[in-house]
Amino acid sequence: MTSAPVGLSREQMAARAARDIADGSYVNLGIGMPEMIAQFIPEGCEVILHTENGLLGMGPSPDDGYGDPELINAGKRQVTALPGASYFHHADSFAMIRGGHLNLCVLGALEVAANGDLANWSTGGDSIPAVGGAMDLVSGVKAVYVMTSHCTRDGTPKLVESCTYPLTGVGVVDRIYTDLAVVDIGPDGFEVVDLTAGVSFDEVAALTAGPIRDARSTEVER
Amino acid sequence: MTSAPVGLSREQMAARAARDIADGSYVNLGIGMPEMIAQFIPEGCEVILHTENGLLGMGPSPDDGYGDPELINAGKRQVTALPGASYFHHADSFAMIRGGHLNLCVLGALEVAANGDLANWSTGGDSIPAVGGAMDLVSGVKAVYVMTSHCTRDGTPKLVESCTYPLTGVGVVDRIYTDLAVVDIGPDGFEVVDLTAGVSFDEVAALTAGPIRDARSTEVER
Amino acid sequence: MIDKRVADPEQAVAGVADGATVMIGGFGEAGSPIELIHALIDHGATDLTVVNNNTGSGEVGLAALIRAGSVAKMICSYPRSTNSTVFPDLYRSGRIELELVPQGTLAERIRAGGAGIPGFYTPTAVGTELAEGREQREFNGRGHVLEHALTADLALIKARVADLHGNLLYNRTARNFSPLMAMAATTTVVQAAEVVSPGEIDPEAVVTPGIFVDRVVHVGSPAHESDLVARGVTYP
Amino acid sequence: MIDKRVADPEQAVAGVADGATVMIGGFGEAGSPIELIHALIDHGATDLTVVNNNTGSGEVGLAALIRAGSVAKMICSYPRSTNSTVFPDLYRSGRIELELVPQGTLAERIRAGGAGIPGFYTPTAVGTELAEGREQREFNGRGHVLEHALTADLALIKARVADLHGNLLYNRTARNFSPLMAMAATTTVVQAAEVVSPGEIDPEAVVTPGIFVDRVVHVGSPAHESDLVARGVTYP
Repeated sequence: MTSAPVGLSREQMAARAARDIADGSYVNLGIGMPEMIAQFIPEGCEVILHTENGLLGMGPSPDDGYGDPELINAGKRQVTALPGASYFHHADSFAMIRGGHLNLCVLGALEVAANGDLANWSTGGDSIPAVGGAMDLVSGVKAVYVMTSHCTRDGTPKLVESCTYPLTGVGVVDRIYTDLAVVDIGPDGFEVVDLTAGVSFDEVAALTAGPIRDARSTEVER
Repeated sequence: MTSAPVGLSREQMAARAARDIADGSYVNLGIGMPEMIAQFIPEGCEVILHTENGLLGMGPSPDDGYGDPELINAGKRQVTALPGASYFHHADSFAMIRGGHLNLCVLGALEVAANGDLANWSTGGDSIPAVGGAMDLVSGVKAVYVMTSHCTRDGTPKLVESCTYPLTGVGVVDRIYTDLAVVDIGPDGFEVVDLTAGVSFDEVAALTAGPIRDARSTEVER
Repeated sequence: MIDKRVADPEQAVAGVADGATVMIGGFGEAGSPIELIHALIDHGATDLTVVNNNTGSGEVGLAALIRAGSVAKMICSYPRSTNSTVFPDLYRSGRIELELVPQGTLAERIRAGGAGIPGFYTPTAVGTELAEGREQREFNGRGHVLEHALTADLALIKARVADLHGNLLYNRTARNFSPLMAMAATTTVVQAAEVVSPGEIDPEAVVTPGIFVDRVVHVGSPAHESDLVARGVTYP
Repeated sequence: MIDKRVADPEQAVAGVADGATVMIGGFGEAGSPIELIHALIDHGATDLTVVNNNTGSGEVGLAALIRAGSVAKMICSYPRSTNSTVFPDLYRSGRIELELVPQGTLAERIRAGGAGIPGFYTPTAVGTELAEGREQREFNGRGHVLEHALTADLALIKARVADLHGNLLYNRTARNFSPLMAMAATTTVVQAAEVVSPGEIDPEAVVTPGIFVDRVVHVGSPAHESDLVARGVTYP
């Protein structure tokens, strides 16, 4: 086995994903790595962040000493509210999600299958099952992006033929941002639409456990 | 046919019904005669009026020149809002109704059947059908009272064996206030629980077209 | 910078197609977006399905839209009002269709449409002719009717205050169906008496979050339907 | 005069029976009515079914209620948190039941309970193990799960401001499930940091109308769960 190619850092992945978010979008960023995208929204692009616990217009963490333990995000971290923000209850918040009003959500993943199935809520086995809003998000939001390392720490591919972990949603993923590539879900499986500098398609394909093709030529120039 | 007994005026009927409304009740009063009940709530009894177009804490008509054409009741008449009022949208308003949060509604009637069926929204035939919130109210509010003349203008009973007009709800009416009597719906039909002064049970029974019994002796003294 | 303003009511209703479903806020005249409705008449779209609690009064606003022949079908709870002759005349002569829905069911169907709930069960109307032939089911020993969500291509909404993000405040009982319709339409258009910058509306008090709003047009002194009717105004 | 105040948290939770279903507002610590929960522990009711998004943290508030052995079953979306060991320990040893519900479905089921809607269809969870064995149905060519309303005997809610009628304002994201739970419970009990006279809350800004509230207790300086946990406090 050859050594794994050197991919993007978490920050670089977040910055790469941030580049693709359209100005004026309403976006929900999952707990953990996806949250970092907020720091990399380009100048001149205004994105309104939704947190499912009842806030549109979420801003960054408060300065030390200025937080309110009752102004938090879905990860229960203290945040702020930007001008133009609104608070609402959970039924309204999930009406936004389920009703298709959010343009985009970005979530983490345990596995993504070649047909867009996502597993990200349960490793099965003995862990306490906890689903939160993940199933609502993937079934309701217009575009579902995943941000994840291409492989687990031990080198096992996370882009797979079909998921082995319990599903969060069936055929829901539109695009995956990994440290190695940007991968769309196409009719025939994974489609690489962008590669990290210094990484080849063949290297990505070798670390992907499902049907994958190079779709870079069909991508519109940026 | 003997001459009809002399019954209560509309104002007297409203005052009679008002006597039975418990302090602190949340009440919806139907368009027309039931609305008049608001004027007769006894001193020391505080009743919070709901209007299904989105207001709790409805007050009386505004003084001339102080009305707002966007502060109206379900009958589209200008009203006021009392201290402690709240505005809400139609889904929340009918959640109050359907969810059983209102203690009482008082509605008009074309006919009430001995089993509590109510007909009050359509005379059938050529008229433009219009139902408004009547079916929601009778299916959701905890207690449904009817306020109506005992007979139509031509002397036809409105308390009947079974309704001939299209139904608003099945078995929904709890009590009827007429110009002649207060009539509950019991397991075996109409039960007279109070009579207008000078009116006899037999007179009421003669003007009622369904099973009726005198239940005054079983009523708790006031 | 997010700025959902458009220049005038004409631009606010641009793009509506023949055959569209249009939700129009208001209960009677409270919350009726008359200037937007008049712009829709001028636009000329036909064969519309219109959702509103009523059918308008006089010959302005919703009644004028119906009189103009733009409306193939009304979905409403109470198509009769004082000073309302336009709809009754067309209905009696079979030139307009009516879907009569109990008011609370209408509100809930619109909310469901906005919330991604395709169907729900309600006890309202069970045993009446409005439930005849409808799918029914018992819950807790009581009959319920299956009701389906309502969605629309366009919603026309009247607000008291909007900010540039589309966050809305309403005026008293003018709120009624509007927050629900804003959720249920593909394109939600708002006429607001006052338009302010983001941050000027208390985030705790926002009634309709801007995510549900696509276009905002400033109509500083909106007409009141009852005034127009009293003055005998007809539109156009 | 309508005045829904009671003297203290003990009176606020009086009357709750063993085996009751109790909805408790809050998402994590935001909106958690700690003083009411502690009063419920003191009350001693057992065999409770508790509805909350989470299962508490440390050994105060909801976690303390669970640790006290009062809770037979949790209905929630996310029974794991930082500093949460009480529920996991009981769950692993089979001494507490868990009904896991997707967060949006949980919210909608509570709203449905309050709105008199016994069942509704949602696309959430279709194709996952949380939908296994559940009744499903297609709408618009897409699968949906039938979900049932949730109601409760008691709701414990934390508000920023209440008036004597029970009209409520919340604090930022402390709102979360509370307005829904207030609708869905037979008896809704509110602890409010500030209690004012009717008319002092703008009727346009009321979040929970007083009709949904039964008892109000003034808790002027409510504890924050994270503070208590950081200080190692346990209750009782």
